[in-house]
Amino acid sequence: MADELPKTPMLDELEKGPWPSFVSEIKMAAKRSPASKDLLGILERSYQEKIGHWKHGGIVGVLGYGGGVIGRYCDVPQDFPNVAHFHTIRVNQPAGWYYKTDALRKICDIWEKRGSGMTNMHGSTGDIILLGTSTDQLEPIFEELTAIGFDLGGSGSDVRTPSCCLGKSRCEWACYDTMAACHDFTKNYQDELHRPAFPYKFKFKFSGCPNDCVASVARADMSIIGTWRDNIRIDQKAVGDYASAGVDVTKEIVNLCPAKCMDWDGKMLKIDNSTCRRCMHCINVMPKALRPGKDTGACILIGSKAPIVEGALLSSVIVPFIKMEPPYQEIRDLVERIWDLWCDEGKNRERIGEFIQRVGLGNFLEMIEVEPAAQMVAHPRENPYVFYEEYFEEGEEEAEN
Amino acid sequence: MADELPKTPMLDELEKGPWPSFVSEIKMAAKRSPASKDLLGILERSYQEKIGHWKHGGIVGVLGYGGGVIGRYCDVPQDFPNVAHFHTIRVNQPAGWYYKTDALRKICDIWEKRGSGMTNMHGSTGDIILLGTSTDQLEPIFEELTAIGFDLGGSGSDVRTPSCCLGKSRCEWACYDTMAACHDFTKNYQDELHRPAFPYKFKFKFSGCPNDCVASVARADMSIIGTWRDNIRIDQKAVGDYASAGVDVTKEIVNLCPAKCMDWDGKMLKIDNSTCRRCMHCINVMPKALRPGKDTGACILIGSKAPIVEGALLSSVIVPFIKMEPPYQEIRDLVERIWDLWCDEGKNRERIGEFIQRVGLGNFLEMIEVEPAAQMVAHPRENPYVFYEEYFEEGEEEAEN
Amino acid sequence: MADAPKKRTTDIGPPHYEQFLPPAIKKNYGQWKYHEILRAGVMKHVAENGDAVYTVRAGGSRLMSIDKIRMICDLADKYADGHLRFTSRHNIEFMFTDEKKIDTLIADLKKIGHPVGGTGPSITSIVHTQGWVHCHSAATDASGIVKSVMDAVIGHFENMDLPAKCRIALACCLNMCGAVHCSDIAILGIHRRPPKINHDLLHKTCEIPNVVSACPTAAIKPTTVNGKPSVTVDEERCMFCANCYTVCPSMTLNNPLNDGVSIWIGGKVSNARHEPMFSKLAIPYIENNPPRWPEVVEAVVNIIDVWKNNARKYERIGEWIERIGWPNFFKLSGIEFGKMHIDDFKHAGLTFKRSAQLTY
Amino acid sequence: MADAPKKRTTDIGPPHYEQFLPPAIKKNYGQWKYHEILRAGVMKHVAENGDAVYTVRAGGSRLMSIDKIRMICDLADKYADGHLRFTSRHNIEFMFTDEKKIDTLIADLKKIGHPVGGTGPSITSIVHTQGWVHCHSAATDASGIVKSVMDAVIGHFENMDLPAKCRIALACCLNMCGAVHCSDIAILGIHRRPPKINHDLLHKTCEIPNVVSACPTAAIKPTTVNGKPSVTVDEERCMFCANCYTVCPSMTLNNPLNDGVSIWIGGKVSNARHEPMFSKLAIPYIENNPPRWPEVVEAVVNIIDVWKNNARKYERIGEWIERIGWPNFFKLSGIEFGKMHIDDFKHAGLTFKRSAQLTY
Ligand code: SRM
Ligand code: SRM
Ligand code: SRM
Ligand code: SRM
Ligand code: SF4
Ligand code: SF4
Ligand code: SF4
Ligand code: SF4
Ligand code: SF4
Ligand code: SF4
Ligand code: SF4
Ligand code: SF4
Repeated sequence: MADELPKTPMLDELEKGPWPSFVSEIKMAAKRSPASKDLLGILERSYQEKIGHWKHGGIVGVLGYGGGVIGRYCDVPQDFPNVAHFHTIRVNQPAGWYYKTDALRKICDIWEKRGSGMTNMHGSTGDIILLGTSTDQLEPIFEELTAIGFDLGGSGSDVRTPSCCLGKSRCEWACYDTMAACHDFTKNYQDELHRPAFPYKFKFKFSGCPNDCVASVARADMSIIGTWRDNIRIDQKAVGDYASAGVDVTKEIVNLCPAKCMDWDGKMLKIDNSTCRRCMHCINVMPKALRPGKDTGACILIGSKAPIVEGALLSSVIVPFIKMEPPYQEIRDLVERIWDLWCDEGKNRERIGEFIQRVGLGNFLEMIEVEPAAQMVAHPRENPYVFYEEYFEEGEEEAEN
Repeated sequence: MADELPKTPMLDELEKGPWPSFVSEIKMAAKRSPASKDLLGILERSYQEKIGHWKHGGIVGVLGYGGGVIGRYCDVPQDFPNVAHFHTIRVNQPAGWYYKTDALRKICDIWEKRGSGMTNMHGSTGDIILLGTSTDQLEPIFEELTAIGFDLGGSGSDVRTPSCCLGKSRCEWACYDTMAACHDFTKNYQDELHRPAFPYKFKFKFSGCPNDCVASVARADMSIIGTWRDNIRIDQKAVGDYASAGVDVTKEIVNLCPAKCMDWDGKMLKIDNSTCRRCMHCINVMPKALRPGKDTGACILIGSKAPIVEGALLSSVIVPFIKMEPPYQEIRDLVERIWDLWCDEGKNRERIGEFIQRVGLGNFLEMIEVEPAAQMVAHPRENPYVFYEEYFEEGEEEAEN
Repeated sequence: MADAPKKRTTDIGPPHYEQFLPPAIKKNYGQWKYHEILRAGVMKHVAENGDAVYTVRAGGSRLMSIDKIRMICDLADKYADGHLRFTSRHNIEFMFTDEKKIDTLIADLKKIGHPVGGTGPSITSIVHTQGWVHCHSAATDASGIVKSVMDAVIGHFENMDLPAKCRIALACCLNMCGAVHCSDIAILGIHRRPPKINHDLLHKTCEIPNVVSACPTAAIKPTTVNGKPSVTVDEERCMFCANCYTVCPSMTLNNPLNDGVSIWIGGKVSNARHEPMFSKLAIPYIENNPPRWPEVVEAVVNIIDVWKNNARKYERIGEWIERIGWPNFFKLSGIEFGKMHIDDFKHAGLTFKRSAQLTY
Repeated sequence: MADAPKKRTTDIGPPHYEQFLPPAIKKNYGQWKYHEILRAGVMKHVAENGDAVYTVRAGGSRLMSIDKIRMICDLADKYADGHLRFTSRHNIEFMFTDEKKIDTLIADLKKIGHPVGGTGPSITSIVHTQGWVHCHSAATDASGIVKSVMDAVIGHFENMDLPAKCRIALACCLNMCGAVHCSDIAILGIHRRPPKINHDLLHKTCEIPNVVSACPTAAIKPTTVNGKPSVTVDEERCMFCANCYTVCPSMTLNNPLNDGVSIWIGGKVSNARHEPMFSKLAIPYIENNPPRWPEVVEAVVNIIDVWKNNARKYERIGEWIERIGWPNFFKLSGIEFGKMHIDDFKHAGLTFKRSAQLTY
């Protein structure tokens, strides 16, 4: 195979220092893979010239699927023929990113044979990313992946691979089973995931509590965040233990509570749960003393995304509270009403968040048959430009629509 | 004169109850004035029919002035001939709304002779409002008003009568002399006040401290609000007196400080003045113990207005701090640069605040030659859509504009 | 306008304020040290040199006859050497140095129907506008509602029994002549039907391009009716702001069957504690019910009661609701939340709840 | 795409997670009671029944060779019965019940170059994107900057010595593949020149209406060049977002002379204390300076130091600056404030300072 590595004086600088070096990784792979060897070379050239050497897109894929492969070609194939093609394969990760080594090793074996040997564990959306192969390898890779129980992820205008925090598997705060839900949704929407038919991409992310350890509020078209409706559980003795151990309950907890709903007199911690915002701070600081309530479930938010085109969005509340029990029928129904509407009325490359910005939240709720709730707004409108839909007709006494 | 008052069964209901009754006021005036008698009648009709009976506008005024009179005609002159004309006259109030009774009585005498005898003390902008007269009375009224030392206010697309809080005349917190500044600006801009030549109205309001007792931040194109740059003056003994007298310094002051910059250990009140926001709260609660600093002046904000057309605006910072000393030359220069720009580039009926929204604050600052300061924004931009104006040209090493 | 004739006096501006200052005010101008509120409507300001000035604040009616002004002048002559002032919220203040005058002045004010109060954590006069008394644009009357509300809440004017100041304002149309958009409680006159267009007159009275550009939602398009240039309004887009009417008399919005008021809450102006805030929609529509608008009065009283009973000291309405959250406000007040509360204008997206910080 | 042949296996989705759970995790699934952080990168989770599981978190390199994955599998086999997981920020976690394995595992990880840390009030791995390694759109490299910054701040990865968590992210262009827009510190690749248009190719490679509508500032207009349909860009309106390039390969933005990075700070995602916030512009432009981008590293280190030295416990960067005010941040950090910091996009007006609450 590739015996001698190219000279990479600039990249070599990035093998120094304590943090794991991606350059060393590519060099390891390059020992075996001509593609990774050329990747080293072309990257060194980018570092010299301060510009990337990858051409724009190109549609490649596996039979019957529309997503899952990102086509990539370099713009200097004469110099780096082994990365003339350098496609990426996205693979659905198991919920929570748990693995047994045998499964991982099987993936490595496929990738040793049919790709560059370079991966991302994982991509930003959450997929296993197999980085760099050529068009002729796609079908064989797909066949071998499915044979070991893995399938492709999304790309293009489809459902993207859902992801979740580790939830109930290891976290005491999980208000619902994020891994179960994530797996269920991923399986249930395989068709929508593999065959792009939407105006644009659609991402689900599942976090077990408002700490939101998968950043769902910032980067999911639907963010499903665990929470509770009843009271925070308090172990007063354990609060006292924290205090004795040096936690300044007033300064570090009471004064930082955004709802200003706590009181600590040195003996008793009181929480006004009617105004508690379920922010998690007090629980985070004293995990042995405080726990979320028992009437748990999730709130659902919709529409976050990166800035392109109309500016970045955070997800906003669409279902203030819902119990999370399989088969999640109520959520599936909601999702399908939303997709139907969006497919009918959404513009090309208009994410659901932008669609709602365009048609208005009030109208959107009407179209998807959801009742408005005060939890859906930070505050009611400030401008007086109200579209009154009810009024009296001459001679009438009752308001009509 | 008008002997018998019209029957006003609905309005009579508004003579009941403890709050001063405007109906009783109109009735008093109606004893002498036919216009006020018809005002009673037409108002009763409005109450019956739930609709006003005034026609839209109509330009009337005094010679050489373009503002100061609001033309008003009723739409049922056949029934109420004495309010066929019912124009309003706006009169510049003295700064701080202080009067001696002889001056007020002289105004009353003019208005007894030449108007309805009804007034607003004062209008929302701050003028003395003389409510209801006919076109032929305008010139005589103007002549008699100027003879006793009063002049008309603004209306239409001009400077409106400036107003101010009572400031140093009675308030210990005034950080500059609001009444002096208000009087100075009113006198200095008489021409702009009386002869509309702007794209739209322009209002000045002067408040002596951040309590903003003339609501300048909400309803002035230029809001001049007193503040200080140095440290809050603390009389520790007086703080202790408040505490002994029952003020819970921690709960009522320290915990409500928006900057979280105070500390009270039961003996000593500490303030981190570098992060204090000069909100006034602590000073408001303990006026004997705390006072604004000594390096006083004002911050200048620009652009507030009511919602029509593009939505309401609050004024925003354009000069973080300035010393307020007559003849306020720096501010005058700034104002004139702003007016020049706005007259050249502003659209019809575009307030200065809307103009800034349209051209962008950064560009506006450039056009009026003011350096950007971090105090002018709540926070830096969140979106990455930056108009980079500097870049390297091929072959260059230095950035150019 | 033609030039003024030479000898007319013009552009003299207002009289200089100094001549109107009470002597003790003039003497201690800029020398004040601190103040105390002795009771509702009565303040004592103390100067560095120890001088004290007492102020008595009486509720103003704003819409005042010259007869009343003269009575007030009589009181000023009797108690304050002929000096008086009006406040930025149209109340009347008398200042003097002799503490003993306070009670008799208050009694004399009562005789002419003017209560004393409005200082500190109380309700002060309602800032308001013209209404059916003078303006063509009014969707409701101003003075009538103000009188009815003040009659109902006068206890909070005469007593400082609230958590904080409560500033009420009324504007009779969306032009909002006043700081209605930044009030603790705002009462706002509203229309609910699109303009009725007088196609025969429009081309004579209005400049069509101005009319078209006046509409915030671009609902107005130029057209020709019966051979005359005019405009059409896309009724689906109209939200009844009446801005077209402001620039064009031939597009009336006033409609006795559908006009009424809306209630907005939680605004403020001062920088104390929380930065200035706009008021937010609480109640989208209440019918005009003259002469005393009982439903409006009841709504305002309810909001004040709920606030008073639940807020902490120094919390203005907007600060209180920001702490407890709007869902709790709607629950506690019994006001129903609906589609109209959800913003749909320019910056609507920023008012959506973009977090999981929720109350139930 | 054509239909898949019948016998191919499709749409099976990912393997079920349950088969991958470590035994102690599976047993106590949903039964966790509390946790403790024993030291940076080492946690103990305790179940209701008293069972304890230890987690060791190693910094991931994300861009990993299969060789490294195999080494890590070896460690998982040795210490954790062949189980491991990756975190939502690409770190690697090993879980087991025997506390004594902790130290040797950490030593073994060090041997293959992976430090342990990233828990609690620390810096954890930088979330990042492809950069020059794989993406056509990149205005900078991703992995090179990330490596250089992590080398400089590794002390804060291996020690929990910060006021709160500090989440750093990097995206190599405005598409922002990651939560860059909500990070404590975001490093963002940017262009500074308008697209270069290949008029010969454009009509073949791009759908002109799509291109026109892709531009956030409406800078693109259809036109004809040399008889071929193409587009023009109004350079005054272009702010270099590259969205046109995303939909049209014939409009390249990449420009070695002018590309570089900007630094954004103060965003967050969790609901703890403060609601989620977007990051805000701190430094508008730093030149690309490979291989180690020293100016970027210095800028990031400076921000962290200033924050560390001035913030209170539990204050993330955005919360700290919100308390002290942005003028103080600029003063303390020595970063210059200028026109580019002032928003001029859709909701710009709401970012102006609309109060007199000021610091100097
Ligand atoms: C591989 C990945 C980055 C990485 O290094 O991890 C990636 C890579 C690309 N993203 Fe992304 N995005 C990736 C996660 C994201 C995320 C994060 C997330 O999903 O949590 C976002 C922000 C959240 C969001 O969806 O808004 C993201 C927002 C974008 C956007 C902007 C979308 C928008 O509506 O604003 C684009 C542009 C587009 O779609 O046209 C984009 C486009 C792209 C393209 C396809 C480039 C393009 O212009 O067509 C990139 C291909 C790079 C390559 O050569 O492989 N990528 N992209 C991530 C997917 C890996 C995975 O499947 O696990
Ligand atoms: C008399 C007064 C109300 C009152 O009862 O006190 C008033 C009355 C009118 N205002 Fe006003 N405005 C009055 C203070 C205000 C204020 C408050 C202020 O100045 O502090 C505002 C809000 C602040 C602002 O300027 O934005 C105000 C915002 C408006 C607007 C909306 C302007 C905007 O840009 O949004 C209009 C509509 C217009 O200008 O076309 C308007 C228009 C009007 C007109 C001229 C009606 C019209 O559509 O042309 C009203 C004449 C009523 C009449 O019959 O006399 N008035 N107007 C106030 C002036 C008295 C005085 O001079 O002291
Ligand atoms: C007389 C007057 C100024 C004038 O030139 O006319 C005035 C006078 C004083 N104000 Fe004011 N304010 C006056 C209108 C205002 C306004 C404007 C308005 O309401 O339209 C505001 C802004 C209101 C808002 O935020 O919406 C205002 C916000 C304040 C505040 C801040 C209160 C807060 O907590 O938000 C203080 C401080 C305090 O009361 O502790 C204050 C304090 C004061 C003090 C104590 C100042 C002093 O040391 O003398 C004066 C007596 C207060 C009192 O009445 O309790 N004044 N004050 C105005 C009386 C109006 C009235 O008749 O009721
Ligand atoms: C393992 C992981 C979830 C996963 O499924 O992979 C995880 C796990 C835990 N998170 Fe997290 N968080 C993880 C990503 C996140 C993210 C997402 C991100 O950074 O992209 C966030 C949102 C960050 C943000 O706000 O920008 C996140 C915000 C939190 C918070 C809130 C912190 C705050 O004060 O804002 C807590 C509470 C705490 O640490 O006190 C928390 C707490 C925890 C706890 C203590 C939960 C528990 O009881 O076990 C876990 C260990 C925390 C630690 O590392 O100190 N986790 N956590 C993720 C580890 C990432 C990593 O490798 O470093
Ligand atoms: S989001 Fe909540 S439940 Fe999920 S891992 Fe983080 S802290 Fe635990
Ligand atoms: S969860 Fe947050 S809002 Fe609720 S009591 Fe705890 S700190 Fe306060
Ligand atoms: S604004 Fe300040 S200085 Fe002016 S009266 Fe009010 S409290 Fe006094
Ligand atoms: S003025 Fe306001 S910000 Fe400053 S110390 Fe007092 S309460 Fe705090
Ligand atoms: S608020 Fe409207 S109706 Fe009332 S006075 Fe002002 S312009 Fe006239
Ligand atoms: S009322 Fe307002 S929204 Fe309706 S047509 Fe007139 S200007 Fe447009
Ligand atoms: S951020 Fe931009 S350059 Fe980087 S991977 Fe995503 S699309 Fe490509
Ligand atoms: S780079 Fe962005 S702003 Fe410039 S032309 Fe392309 S899409 Fe428009």
